[in-house]
Amino acid sequence: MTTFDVAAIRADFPILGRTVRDGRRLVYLDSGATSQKPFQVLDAERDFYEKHNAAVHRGAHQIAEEATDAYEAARANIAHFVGAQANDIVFTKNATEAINLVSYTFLNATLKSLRGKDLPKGAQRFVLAEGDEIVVTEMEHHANLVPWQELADKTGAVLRWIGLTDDGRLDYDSAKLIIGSRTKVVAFTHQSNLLGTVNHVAQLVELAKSVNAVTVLDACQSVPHMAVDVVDLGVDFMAWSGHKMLGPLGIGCLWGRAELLNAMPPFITGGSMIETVSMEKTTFAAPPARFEAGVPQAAQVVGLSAAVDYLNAIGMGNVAAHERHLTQLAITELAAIPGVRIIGPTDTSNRGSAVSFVVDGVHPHDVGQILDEQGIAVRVGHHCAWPVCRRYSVPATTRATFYIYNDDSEVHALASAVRDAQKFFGV
Amino acid sequence: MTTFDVAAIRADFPILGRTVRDGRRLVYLDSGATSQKPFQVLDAERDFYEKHNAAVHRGAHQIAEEATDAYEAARANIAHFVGAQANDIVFTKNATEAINLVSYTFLNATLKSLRGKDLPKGAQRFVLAEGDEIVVTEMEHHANLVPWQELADKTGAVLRWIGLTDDGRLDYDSAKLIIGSRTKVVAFTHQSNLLGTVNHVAQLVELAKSVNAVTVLDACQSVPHMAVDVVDLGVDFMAWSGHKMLGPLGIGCLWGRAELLNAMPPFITGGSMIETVSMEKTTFAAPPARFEAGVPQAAQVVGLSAAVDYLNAIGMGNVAAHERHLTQLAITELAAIPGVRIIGPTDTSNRGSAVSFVVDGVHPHDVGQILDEQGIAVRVGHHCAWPVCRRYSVPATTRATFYIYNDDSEVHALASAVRDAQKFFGV
Amino acid sequence: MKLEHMYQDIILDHYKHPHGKGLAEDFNAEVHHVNPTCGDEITLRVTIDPDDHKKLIVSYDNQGCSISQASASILFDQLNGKTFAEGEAAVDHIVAMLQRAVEPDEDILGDGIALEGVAQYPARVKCALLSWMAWKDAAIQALGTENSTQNESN
Amino acid sequence: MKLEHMYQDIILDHYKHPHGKGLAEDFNAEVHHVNPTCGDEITLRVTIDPDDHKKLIVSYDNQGCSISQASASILFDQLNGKTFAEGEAAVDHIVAMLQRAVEPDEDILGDGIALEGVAQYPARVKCALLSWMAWKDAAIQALGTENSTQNESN
Ligand SMILES: Cc1ncc(COP(=O)(O)O)c(C=O)c1O
Ligand SMILES: Cc1ncc(COP(=O)(O)O)c(C=O)c1O
Repeated sequence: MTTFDVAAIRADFPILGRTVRDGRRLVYLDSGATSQKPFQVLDAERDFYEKHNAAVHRGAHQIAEEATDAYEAARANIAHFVGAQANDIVFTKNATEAINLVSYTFLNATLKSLRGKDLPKGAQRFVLAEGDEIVVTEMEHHANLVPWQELADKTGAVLRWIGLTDDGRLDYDSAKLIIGSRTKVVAFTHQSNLLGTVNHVAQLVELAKSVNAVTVLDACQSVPHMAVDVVDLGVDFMAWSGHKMLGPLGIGCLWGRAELLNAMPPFITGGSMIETVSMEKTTFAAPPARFEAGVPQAAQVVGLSAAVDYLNAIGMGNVAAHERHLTQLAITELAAIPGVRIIGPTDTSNRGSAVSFVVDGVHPHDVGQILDEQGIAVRVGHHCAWPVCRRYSVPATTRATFYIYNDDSEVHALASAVRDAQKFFGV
Repeated sequence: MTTFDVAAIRADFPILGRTVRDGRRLVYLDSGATSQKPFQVLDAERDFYEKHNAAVHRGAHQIAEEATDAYEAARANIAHFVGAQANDIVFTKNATEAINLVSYTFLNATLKSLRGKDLPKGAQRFVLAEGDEIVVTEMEHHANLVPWQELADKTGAVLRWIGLTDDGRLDYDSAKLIIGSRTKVVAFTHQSNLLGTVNHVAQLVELAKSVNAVTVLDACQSVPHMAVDVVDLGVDFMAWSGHKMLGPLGIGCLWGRAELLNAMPPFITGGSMIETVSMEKTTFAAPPARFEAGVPQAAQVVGLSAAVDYLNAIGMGNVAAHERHLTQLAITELAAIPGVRIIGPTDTSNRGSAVSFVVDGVHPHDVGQILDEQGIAVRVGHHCAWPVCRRYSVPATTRATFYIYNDDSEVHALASAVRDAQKFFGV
Repeated sequence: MKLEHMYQDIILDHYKHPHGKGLAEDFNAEVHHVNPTCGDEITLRVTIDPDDHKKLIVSYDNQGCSISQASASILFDQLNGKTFAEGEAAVDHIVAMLQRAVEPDEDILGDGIALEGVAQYPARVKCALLSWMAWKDAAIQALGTENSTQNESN
Repeated sequence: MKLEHMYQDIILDHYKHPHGKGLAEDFNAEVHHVNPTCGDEITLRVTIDPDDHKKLIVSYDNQGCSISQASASILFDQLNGKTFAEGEAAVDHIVAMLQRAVEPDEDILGDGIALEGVAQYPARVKCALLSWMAWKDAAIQALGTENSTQNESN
């Protein structure tokens, strides 16, 4: 990896210069929860506020024009990053809202259709009947599970799910049995945030297409870590968060196929998403405006665009290769410790950089505490994927996740601290 | 106003140092759309990212602890600003989402109740029957109108509204006829963003209470401009946006009465709002977490808290007095121009600083353009309150809004530029 | 000064004395377009010339700012009685001009070349294009009705 | 070192050899509390002592980290067989201790004073309090059932 200079990258991240717990160097292995931000992103956001701050799409004066231009140029840049057209990207506050936007589309289309209210052409695609099926997987983050449970609860649709194999993969055989003629939507993650597993998107898309079901991809853990092209993937919707890819908090993205976005009734309603309004009746703007009610998060969008520039400069292929290297190292070092078990695939093919593990005799919370005392920030708990813990009969896991600013020494520190935890708890 | 030093305040706002349109000083009279940000707010946000950035409520390591503490301390500070308890404040991306959260509560409670699904105790309050009534006013921002139209469309409830008098006030006489035994919710604005009218909250609350209807106050244009105390107001819900009160974009607030928040099913669902999750069934956390799905906008919340500190240091009484002075001046100077008509109250009692007007023979868009050329940023159009334009038979208005960083010279500049517009268009 | 460049006398003249404003009774298609940010609106009708099916007759009514009104008046001058191909070429040209992608061509746009200054004010570009987009929408619909009528009569 | 202060031997000892773990068959109230961020959970039952209606018998089963498990074991030592007033005072005291609002009192908390070090780790305070909150919830419910039974038998 001649092109990959971790030290130079680290210098761009102010927080990595701080110490924790009485002067320890911060070893940040929690990018799966949220990434750190380079100064380029912080500068872009600040520059927007200091020079161009105005309500986007609501003003004709110069700074409103500038703010609107900055917002839309950022949209185009972010769209390009995932191989999309600008107008097919909708900004939300996070991936969670983006997924809810899709699940509520089904709810709203169903209710409006029942009452014979106006719906865009093609909205029938989103109308659910009692007994229609929603398919997810057992490895979903709560963000891609609970919205579908709720949709089922409110419409009489049935939630079904594709199970997992013992080695942490999707059970594709059972997927063929579960996705069927009543399936209206298949929602699944690109990469599991707990197991690290990268799913075979094409295979699920093919099954979904064969029954004309809508596909929703949770790309929270893929877009930040590998080159992603929505056209290649073939899904209908893709959701992800800016804060996990060096961008600011408070900004998420939904990409949707243009003809589907056009066919969708609105979700959150209010200003800037309308065409005409009277007390009696409102008509709605075209996408993406239709789904961006209220004054938008322009500064965050501009910041996310700077994050995209930052990642592009490194190259997503290099990002993925660097992470693969660290993941391999971490798996090797952790698996070598007696009493440590990895939850998730132990080979690095079709696998991302989330490495979850349990230590016999030491609860993950306690493992995390010992690591933290050494300045190593990992996440402990169920990682918002509680069903995965249940599936593998663990109450919780300790999880390390890697990103561009991590290096080999941090993996060594992790493994060494896990041994210390074993010593501390006498196991 | 000995305590009010506009020059000192202006020095805190980097953007006010810039020029527009070939070197003109920026005269920013569009704070009603979004306010500018002092460096104290920008510094607070940046400091969070540079020192404490982590996923709030999702980690046990030191920076996650710090991030969580910063987030919750900010919540307490913001709550205190409006006389509320911390746990009764829910963070959203903007006021629009906050209002939708309430309107979707009615939808979700109604649907779950119909299907006999689990609902929190007390949720019956939110269950609508065919023909139940939702009351709004004719002066609502689209954000407090369209969500209720949509709710009516999806539930069979009926939307009714309180009209306006010729002088830009609510027609309280008709309110008494409209709020009745079928009324389940009364949603109204504290201050009209187009007319400037400040409504008599107590009077509407009393009417709503007499029929046990839930009250929802849109406080977007009041919280930034005057001292607001939710307990005194007596409403059940209050929504506002951070970006109009010196805070960052991307952060809104919903305050709700504790017993109502407790009784509400969730709106957006996903991580961090759950209690337990299995594939079969999810239970939900207590408020406010129940309504904050996904990684929260901690940096924005911290920034908003700094904005609150900034406003507290000035004193909201002083803010209101300063604005009253500018509003009086603007109304006097504009009303003195032949061919200029103010849309909204012309006396400053129960009136905020939004001053809308039309110029005979010059379309508002053209007025705005001439003003912009002189560096004066105002908003033109229907201001997301289209029904108000219809009510007063104007296609649109030009609107100036004032805040703490505006001074008398800017009002003079406004009036003088309006005369120039008349000259330019030969009227 | 940029402002005078946008508000040329010829524009203000069209604004104050619009050409062809008023709706025809008969029409093949009617559209209603609005600019949601400012509320400008236009109702535009396209009638297929009974004597020459290739020609499209335009009528309209509108309200809005000087730019959107002047632009509609200019559109009337340029497109009334023209073919779809001619009109579409003009629409493409004005869009390109307002994106500063082509030099304005008076043969195609007539007085419309005076709208060039609008390109400096991105927020106003929508005003200038409102009527042209409406025309295109209506023209396509009108031709569609003709085709379906033909189909029906087949 | 702060960490050793939290993980005192006495805590680790309770963790490895918990007191009173296992659920009683009979009970007046059962609650199930979880810490949603990490998944720690406890099922706790409160039985009103048939011989002395003022005394509350505690039984529990749980899973979780050392702090939450040790804390439950300590709770058993301190509150099993105690009255509601005594138990509530202990709950108030441990909450206050973990907010650093009071000096720990061994008479009230017994081994629980060793949990003092948890106060330095805000994310762990919930672990330490999980069982105590569950006890309070269950105790109130148990007393409620007794009252309603009494009411019914009236
Ligand atoms: C009165 C009023 N209500 C609601 C809103 C919506 O606020 P936001 O766009 O921040 O959601 C605004 C401002 O746009 C407003 O002025
Ligand atoms: C796989 C996955 N899906 C969804 C989410 C939710 O993202 P957010 O909390 O930013 O909405 C996350 C991260 O929390 C995730 O890892």
